Amino acid sequence: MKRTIIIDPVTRLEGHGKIEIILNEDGDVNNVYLQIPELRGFEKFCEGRPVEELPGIVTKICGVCSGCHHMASGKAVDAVFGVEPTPTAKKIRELFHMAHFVHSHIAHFYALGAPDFVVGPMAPAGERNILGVIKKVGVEIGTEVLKQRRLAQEIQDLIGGHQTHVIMNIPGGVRKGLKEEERKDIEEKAKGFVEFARFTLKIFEDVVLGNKGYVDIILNGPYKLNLYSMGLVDENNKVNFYDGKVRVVDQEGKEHCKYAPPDYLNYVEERVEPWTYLKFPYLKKVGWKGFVDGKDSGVYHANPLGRLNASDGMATPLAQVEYEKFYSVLGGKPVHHTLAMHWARLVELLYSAERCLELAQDSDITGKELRTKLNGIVGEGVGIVEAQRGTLTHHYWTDKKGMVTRVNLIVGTTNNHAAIHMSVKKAAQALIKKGENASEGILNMVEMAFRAYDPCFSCATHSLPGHMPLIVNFRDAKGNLLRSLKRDG
Amino acid sequence: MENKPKLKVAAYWGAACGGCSVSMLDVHEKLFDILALADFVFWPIILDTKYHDVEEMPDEHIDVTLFNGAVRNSENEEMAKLLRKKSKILVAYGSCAHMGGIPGLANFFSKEEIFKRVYLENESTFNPDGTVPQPVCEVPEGKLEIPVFYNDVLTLNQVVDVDYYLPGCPPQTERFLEVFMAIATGAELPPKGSVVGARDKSQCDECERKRTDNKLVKKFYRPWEIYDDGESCFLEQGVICMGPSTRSGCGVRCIKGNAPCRGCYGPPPDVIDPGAKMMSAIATMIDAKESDDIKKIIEDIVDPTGTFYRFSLPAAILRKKSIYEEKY
Amino acid sequence: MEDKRIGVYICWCGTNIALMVDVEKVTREMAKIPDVVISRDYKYMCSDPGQDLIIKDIKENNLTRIVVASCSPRMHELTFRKALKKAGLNPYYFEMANIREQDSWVHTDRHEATKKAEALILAAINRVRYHEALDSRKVEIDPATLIIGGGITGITAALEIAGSGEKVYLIEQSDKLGGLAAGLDLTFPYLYSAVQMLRTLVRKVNTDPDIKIFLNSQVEEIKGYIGNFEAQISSAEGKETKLKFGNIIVATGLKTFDPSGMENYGYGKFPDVITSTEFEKMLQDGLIQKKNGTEPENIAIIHCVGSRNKNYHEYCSRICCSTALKFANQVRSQLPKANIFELYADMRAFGKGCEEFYASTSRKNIKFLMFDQENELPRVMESEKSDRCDMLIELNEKLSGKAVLVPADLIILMVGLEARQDVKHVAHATGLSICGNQFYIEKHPKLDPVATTTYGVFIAGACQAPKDIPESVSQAKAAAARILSTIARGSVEVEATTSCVNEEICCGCQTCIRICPYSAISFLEDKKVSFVNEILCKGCGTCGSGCPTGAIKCKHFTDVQIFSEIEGLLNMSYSMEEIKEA
Amino acid sequence: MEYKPTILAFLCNWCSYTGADLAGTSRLKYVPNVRVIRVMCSGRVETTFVLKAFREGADAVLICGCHPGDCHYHEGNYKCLRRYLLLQKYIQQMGIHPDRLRLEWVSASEGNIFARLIDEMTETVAKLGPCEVRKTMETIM
Repeated sequence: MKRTIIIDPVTRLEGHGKIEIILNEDGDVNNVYLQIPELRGFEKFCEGRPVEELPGIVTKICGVCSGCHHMASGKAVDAVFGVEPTPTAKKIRELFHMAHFVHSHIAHFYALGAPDFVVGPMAPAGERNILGVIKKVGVEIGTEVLKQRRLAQEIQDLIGGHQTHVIMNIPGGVRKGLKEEERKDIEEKAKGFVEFARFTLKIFEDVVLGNKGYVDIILNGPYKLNLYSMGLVDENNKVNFYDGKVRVVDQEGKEHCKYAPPDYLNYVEERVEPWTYLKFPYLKKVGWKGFVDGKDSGVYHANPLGRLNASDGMATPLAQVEYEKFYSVLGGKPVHHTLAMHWARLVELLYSAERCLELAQDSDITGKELRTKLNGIVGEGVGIVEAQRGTLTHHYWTDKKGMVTRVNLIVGTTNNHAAIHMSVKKAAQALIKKGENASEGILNMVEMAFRAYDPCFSCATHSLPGHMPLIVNFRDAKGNLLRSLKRDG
Repeated sequence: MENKPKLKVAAYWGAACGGCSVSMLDVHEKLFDILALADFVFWPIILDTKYHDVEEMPDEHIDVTLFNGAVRNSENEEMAKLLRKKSKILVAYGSCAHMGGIPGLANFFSKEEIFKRVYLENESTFNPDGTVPQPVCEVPEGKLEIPVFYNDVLTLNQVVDVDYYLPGCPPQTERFLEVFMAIATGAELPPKGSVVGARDKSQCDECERKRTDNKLVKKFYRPWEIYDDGESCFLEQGVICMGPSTRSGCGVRCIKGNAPCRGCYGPPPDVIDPGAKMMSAIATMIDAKESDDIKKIIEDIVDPTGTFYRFSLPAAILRKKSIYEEKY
Repeated sequence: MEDKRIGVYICWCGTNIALMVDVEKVTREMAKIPDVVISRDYKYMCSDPGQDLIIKDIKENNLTRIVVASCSPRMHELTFRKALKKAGLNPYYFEMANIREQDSWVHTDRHEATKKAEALILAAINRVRYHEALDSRKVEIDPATLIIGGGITGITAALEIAGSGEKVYLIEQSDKLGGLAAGLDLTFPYLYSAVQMLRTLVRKVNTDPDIKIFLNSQVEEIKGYIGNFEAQISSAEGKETKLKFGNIIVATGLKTFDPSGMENYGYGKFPDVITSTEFEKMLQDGLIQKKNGTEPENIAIIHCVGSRNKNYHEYCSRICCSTALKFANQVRSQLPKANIFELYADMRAFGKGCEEFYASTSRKNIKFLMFDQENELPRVMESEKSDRCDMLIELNEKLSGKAVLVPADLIILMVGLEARQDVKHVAHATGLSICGNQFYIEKHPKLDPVATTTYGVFIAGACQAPKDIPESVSQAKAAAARILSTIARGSVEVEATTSCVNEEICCGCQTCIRICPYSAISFLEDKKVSFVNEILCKGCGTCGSGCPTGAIKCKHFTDVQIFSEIEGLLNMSYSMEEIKEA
Repeated sequence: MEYKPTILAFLCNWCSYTGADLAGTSRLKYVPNVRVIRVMCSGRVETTFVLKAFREGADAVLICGCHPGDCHYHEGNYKCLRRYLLLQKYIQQMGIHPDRLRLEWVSASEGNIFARLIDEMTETVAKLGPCEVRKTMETIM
């Protein structure tokens, strides 16, 4: 007698989606579909708007990383006007961006990632959440987590004018400067971040690296994909979140390409599947070979792990140390273990904190030159920044009055759509055997493959976050649905 | 209050960005106070509760559901209806649920136009067979389904009965806390259909910029066309600001950031269509008498709908562009 | 909301409405509308029995709202409001549907007209549901009166008011009183001496202690409202006086038309072509003669100069024909042998005694020649020696159809009347409106000719349209009477349909303040809200449309009232059924 | 049944409404397609009213006020003109044909002009066919 398993919703995802795992008659995984059931159509309805309004509109693509969209948009708009922001404006923007990373990475690790490790993948569902983590690590730490996240947001609020949907960017610069006392305040907070980032890495080492079982899962679990890695780098090929060129390295870590934002169309292409609203980007020069990894498949990933792989190191001292440790422990560059993402994210957390401090101590930051004078409208512009969940590309076209005629967006999680799809399939194939053992813990381990990406489908689908039914359907060879199984049923 | 049973709260999202959920999480340490008063019985972003658990709940089992996001597809609508059934109080949380919000700007275009742009005529998309997503799709392993994408964006109260509206994009966390505490501590609630977590008076009442009665405008400027002096009323500088027809409660956050208000907090009581009200007001400010001079000034209002209905198009009297558009 | 019990009354207006609108059917249909308790039709709703019908129903069926479908509200809205008041119902619980002027009289398809009537009445029913009780307000009256214009009209009004012991300020722009009449010799049709008439009047005015006269003076801005006006008077010597008063009579009169622009009459070119004004002067001096001091043998009087002609003024100047006849009489008595020609377009000798005057004049050997005023004006030209006259007038005589040449030694142009240059200034100062001919507009051309739409401001005499002396005088006395009655009452009621600000909503954006044409809106610094002075407010509603917060309410024209009206009008164009669901 | 457009007209009390009354007292004839709302001044005509009219199914909206300079309230008609011009831009952006919204000056003495205006506008709108706004707003998906 065959059974049907239904698991819903896959929670603790800042995104909206649905994964169908289809088993064959024997109950082994036949295929997996990651379906994104949402679309809002920003690419269309931004048309006809004055381009300077876009930074205020596209933040609404995603309330989780709206700051990144604001930055990418701000840069694209600058390009449309053919200007660079003033040095002060540029630094203020990056400072905001760093605070944004600090808050988001803290949130992901403790609220979304850590539960799997700190509480444990096999722990009862009711405890596998931030509250469970707090119970485990102690309320004072839990309070500290929330506090640090708050401080990071206060900085965003202070600079961005909003803690969520920022309004700071104006063509050629920013609307508001920083006062000395504000700078001091940020500096103090940034010092705290550095300490907290190191403390968090310590927890990771103790709880995760200190636990053979977990390390084994990371290294030998079914969480390995041989993909191209993408990330934004500075002139020294060091990781940079705000500015630089996009670099892609292959499975061996050799540079596949390195391009300036305006050239992205020569390197990235997207595929449409009829069963999901979200597109699948891939490397144009390699081409789409389906949902497979390896050198011949254009599938790449752009995320903390991808960024570390794509770079030659971190631009700040403490983070550089962690960067080196990361690769030595995980057996050299590049790393293809999906779950290593959590560690990579913490390395980035430390970098963001350090960079935040650097900028807060930069004398330019309180400068008075906030806006570059505009002269004329170029009519097209591309802006690229790193979002927490991947490389973020905004491309605008306007008429000569600066009214938007076309918009193209390739956002963080979209880059990883195919990769997530494959990771989940791989995990499912390895973990679900004969369908009989589809226990809650096992299925949570399937989700872990997914969760590692911190996928934000509100971005990816330019749509809402939402519940994520993970359906495990038993079908016969002809594909007729036999039965499904509820994880918690 | 100890002996009083804890409040059963649910939070859900329609077509939204997640910012509303973030605004709820932004209570930071106060999260503990909230959890002392309420059990979250459904909150996908945070908790491992299951969708079908909600279906199994008795009707009105949930005390309060905070629904954010607009209604963009069949799934949003179904969830809205389910949660309405299961909840005593349904709150439209945030601009999208309240007025359609930014996603509502899609009401300028038909489903076809949107698909065409995203999947068919897109610079980075290679789609020789013209594939577009299908609600039901045959794959070798069987049928796959995704929700039906509606032709227009709807507000929450256009699909279900709504008890309260908590405006903002996203709502200011303090306002959420105030409202939440009021409900949790059993305070007297305003009449059904009220806007909560916002004041009746408009932005200007809280705005610290210098204001006079000289609202005569000879030219409207786009924000980048002038250097905002940071001190005087945007309108008096000729920069369009939705402040006068937008409720206060956000702490004039955009204006404090030197950006004009775009109206996410929605209209004051009794104003049916904030965009129209503001257009009416803005037009009277135009300082010209001859048609041609007036037209010239109006030229600088480059995107009336996108400006005056930035957050409220689906709730407007003309809630979408005429699909039977007339050629002229 | 309190329960609405609506009474609907549909008027036949004899056959005026009933012929084109199926009144009975409409009455039946309206009875089906929710909240309509009574739906009746009646021959003449505005008649006393008609009004009594409403009053009776209100009392017996305690109706709370009334709709009357009949003529234009501009005709009878007040009549019916009064009826409601009589019945103890607030007069503003009333709405009128105009199914005569804007329906039965203008349409030819009975079915369509009936459908339209249904729509209009349904809109009125929808609207009246949302009507609110309004109280008309009382305003104290300052007994002093300002009269602008020291012509015969102004003087008469001044004497009338001062006669009952009330203060009058009489403002005259020129250096003497009397206006146009001062330039007249005799008056038609009885040939009294204008000069003597005026002399007596002026003496009275000058000696009346209650009349203060300002010569060579002008009114600058007038502030305030009925009962409480305040003005700045500035004299030619630059002397400034502040005055307070409760009412205003505008009696600025008209000026005569300047024919210099009309080359066909050769005014200014031929020394002996003169205007009627100049001729009056000549008569006053007692000697009819040419510039060269000799006696004219041929005298031509040309009518309608500057009047009744598209290129100048389309209107009739009203007094010229009779004046021309008066001239003929005076010339005949001074120069028995002279040839007198009256060149006219139409003879408009109307008014008491004037037609008889025309008849008697025509028996005095005066030649009447008719010309075509629209297409072919007479033309004055040089004469030849052989003609034995100084000038010739060429014209096509309309009655005989012959082209004739009229000999003339003296030509009198009967110049028409037209507005004075400062008409706009005065209009602005007093808040009056001006019609296309630049005459001041009265409140109602038939029912309220001396009042204006600005409370406390009256118009009298020629400034409203050309008038002869008796008409001007009677208007002067009418205006005076109106003012005396308000003074006697000590206070007046003013319209209640003003704007007001909801201080709970007003955010103090101050958009409204400059919108108001009457500076009725001010900003209360302490409360940080706008405030409408409802006495200054004239209820135009522009501030309501300009208010971005909805804080300003235009009483009796609120958003919801207009919305309900729109719904009523448009849903009708679907079907009665639809509405009943709605 | 052939299509009969409905025009909703806002007339100011002092000039245009009086003008329309004059058309009646002069027994001039015009088509029965207009539905009149009286306001004291064209300055009271708010954008919301016009949009509401379209929303409720008007095929066209006509606003009439006093000629420039003749406004009984000095300048109400200028304010109306400004709103009208902005509205025109807005309704066109929303896909409504510009000929469906008109502003005309009609004085108290221009009954004939009012009558002609209604005939002529009805004809124009009839050519455009029914206004689909109401239908659009009522259809979902």
